[in-house]
Amino acid sequence: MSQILGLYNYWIVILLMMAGFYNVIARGNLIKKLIGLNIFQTSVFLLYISMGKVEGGTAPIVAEGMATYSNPLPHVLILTAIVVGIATTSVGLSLVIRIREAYDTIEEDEIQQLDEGP
Amino acid sequence: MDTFIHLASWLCLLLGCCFCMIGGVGLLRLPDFYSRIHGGGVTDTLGAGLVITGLMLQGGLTLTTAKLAMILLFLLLTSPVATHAIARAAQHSGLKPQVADDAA
Amino acid sequence: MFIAAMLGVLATMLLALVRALKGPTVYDRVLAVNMFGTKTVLLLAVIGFLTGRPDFLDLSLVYVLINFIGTIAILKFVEFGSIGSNEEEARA
Amino acid sequence: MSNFISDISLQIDLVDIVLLTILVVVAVAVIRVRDLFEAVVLLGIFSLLSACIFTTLDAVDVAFTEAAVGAGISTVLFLATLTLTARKEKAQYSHSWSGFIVCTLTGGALIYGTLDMPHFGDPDAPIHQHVAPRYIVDSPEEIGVPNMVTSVLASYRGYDTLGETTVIFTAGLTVLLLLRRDRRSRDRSASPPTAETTDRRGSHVMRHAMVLRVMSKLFIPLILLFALYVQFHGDFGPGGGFQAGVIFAAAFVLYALIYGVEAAQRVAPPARVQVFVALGLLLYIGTGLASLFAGGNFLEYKVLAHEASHGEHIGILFIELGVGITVAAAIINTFFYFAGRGRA
Repeated sequence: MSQILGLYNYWIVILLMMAGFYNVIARGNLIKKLIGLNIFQTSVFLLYISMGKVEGGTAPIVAEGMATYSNPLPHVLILTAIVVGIATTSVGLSLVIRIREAYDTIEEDEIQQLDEGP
Repeated sequence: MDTFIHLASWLCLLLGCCFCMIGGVGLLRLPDFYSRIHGGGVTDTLGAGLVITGLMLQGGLTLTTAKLAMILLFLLLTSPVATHAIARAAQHSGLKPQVADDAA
Repeated sequence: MFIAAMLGVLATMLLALVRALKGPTVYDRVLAVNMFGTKTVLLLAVIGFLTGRPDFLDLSLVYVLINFIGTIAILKFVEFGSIGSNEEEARA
Repeated sequence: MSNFISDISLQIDLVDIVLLTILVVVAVAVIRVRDLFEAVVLLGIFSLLSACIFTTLDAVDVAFTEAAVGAGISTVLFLATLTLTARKEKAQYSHSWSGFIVCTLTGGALIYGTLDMPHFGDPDAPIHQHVAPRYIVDSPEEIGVPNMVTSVLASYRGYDTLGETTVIFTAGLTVLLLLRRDRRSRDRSASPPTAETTDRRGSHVMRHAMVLRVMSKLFIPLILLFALYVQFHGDFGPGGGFQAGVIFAAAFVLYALIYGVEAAQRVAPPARVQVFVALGLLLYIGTGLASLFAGGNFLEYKVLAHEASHGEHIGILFIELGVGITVAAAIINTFFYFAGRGRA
């Protein structure tokens, strides 16, 4: 039981990670791939934050009567990673827009066909 | 006095939760979109309002209560507007309400 | 008592989630997402009280605001098929 | 049993487990739906849930950022892309067995790996042994800021944050380069819209948006005010430059959604917004250089004032301001390019 409770977070993280990974490798639609990448990204965030949690701890903002604080370092890394994540997602999305304008499709196999072309 | 406030906040929280859950059940069980919007919209405002009021009674006269009041104000403003916008958009798109005749 | 409130809110979130997954129309989903957002606000507020750090209510506040923007964006997409449709010309 | 229920951290853990399970369900639903629009809507729920989980795991600052980014800006950008591309995924993709097997194998290996990991919440885990005690014990005196996340972000790991800000700057620049119209095509697209389309859209709006227009007039100033509060209150509570920048940008997004992108561009001319993307980063680097010239190391704020903690305060203030300006301007700029682009 303690094994399950103690590792549950990590297992969920891995499930999410694989769900996102599957979406990236198995789907041909470029936007769907980016959505998969977003899920993958969130799973990494969850992994970091789960590791930073201390049993009985509280949020790392000093307050009276609080002795144990969770680890602030993962929070810092992930906080910036979320904003960087949206910035890079926007780059990916603008690439998708350009691909659509050039090929008139956002399906991977159709793009490949057009590239090989007649 | 303290006990009274405690009791009131308890009542508010419980009632609020009940309304929220009734709204949730309504959202799930009602037959078509226009009736479901009652489950989502009407009880949502009241339930959320009561829960926040209950928390405000717990907070006492502090910054926390002021923030809760802000949340309550925003909720009371946004929730109906959002529901209104959803209903308008649905009506605009030509979604027909289900009438008694074609109910299964 | 907070735990009861939290469980109630969680149950409502589940119900809204089922509606969001079932659909059937887009508007049902948007309505469910909007409701889910409101319940998130409540859940965060109650968690703040439960953990004894109610000073984190800023979080709920940001949700009220952003949830509204998200709903409006989705509706605008549904109605006009575009996020940036030019409405201002018509007013001028 | 009563002991079990009254233990608050256990209660939170149970909520955490419930939320995580729902999160997986939502993720699977996102993957299964064919309609990309529905996937984006469900992704909004996914983000709301993950923010709740961050809160239960004590990461309020992270939840704050996820709240500002995930449900608002991310949804808006995805939807803007959908309007420019296609709403439906091609139907004939079937379940990919090879992909499924690869994922199962990788996932199995990773789960096997977790068996040796320190348990969730274990205070003796290696991650809590190295620099974290220093941050937790010393930072309130050393930096003089109650929010440890802010002091680590802006002071201890200032170089790191400079890197992240540069990434955001670069991403903003890349979007600009990718989506900017060259002069020739701009002339073409700038041709006045035909009377028919104007009329159609206009009639839509006049009938429908009255409530929204009034509400947003009330709302936008409050959002901007709240963004400023988050910006300058970040030392004491959850918040800071990253979050404030996103919320600030969200106000402009709301304005553009309701009054049209052209109106928003009149309020915030794109050319000026682009300048601000660079200006924020320059403010960050400038603060670093100021401390360099004042006799310290790059980004060593202690030397900025007579008293060390006072100097730290000034340094963190400027750094966060720089971050906020860059983030807000980069997101507004990106939104303008996404929303203002007609379907080709």
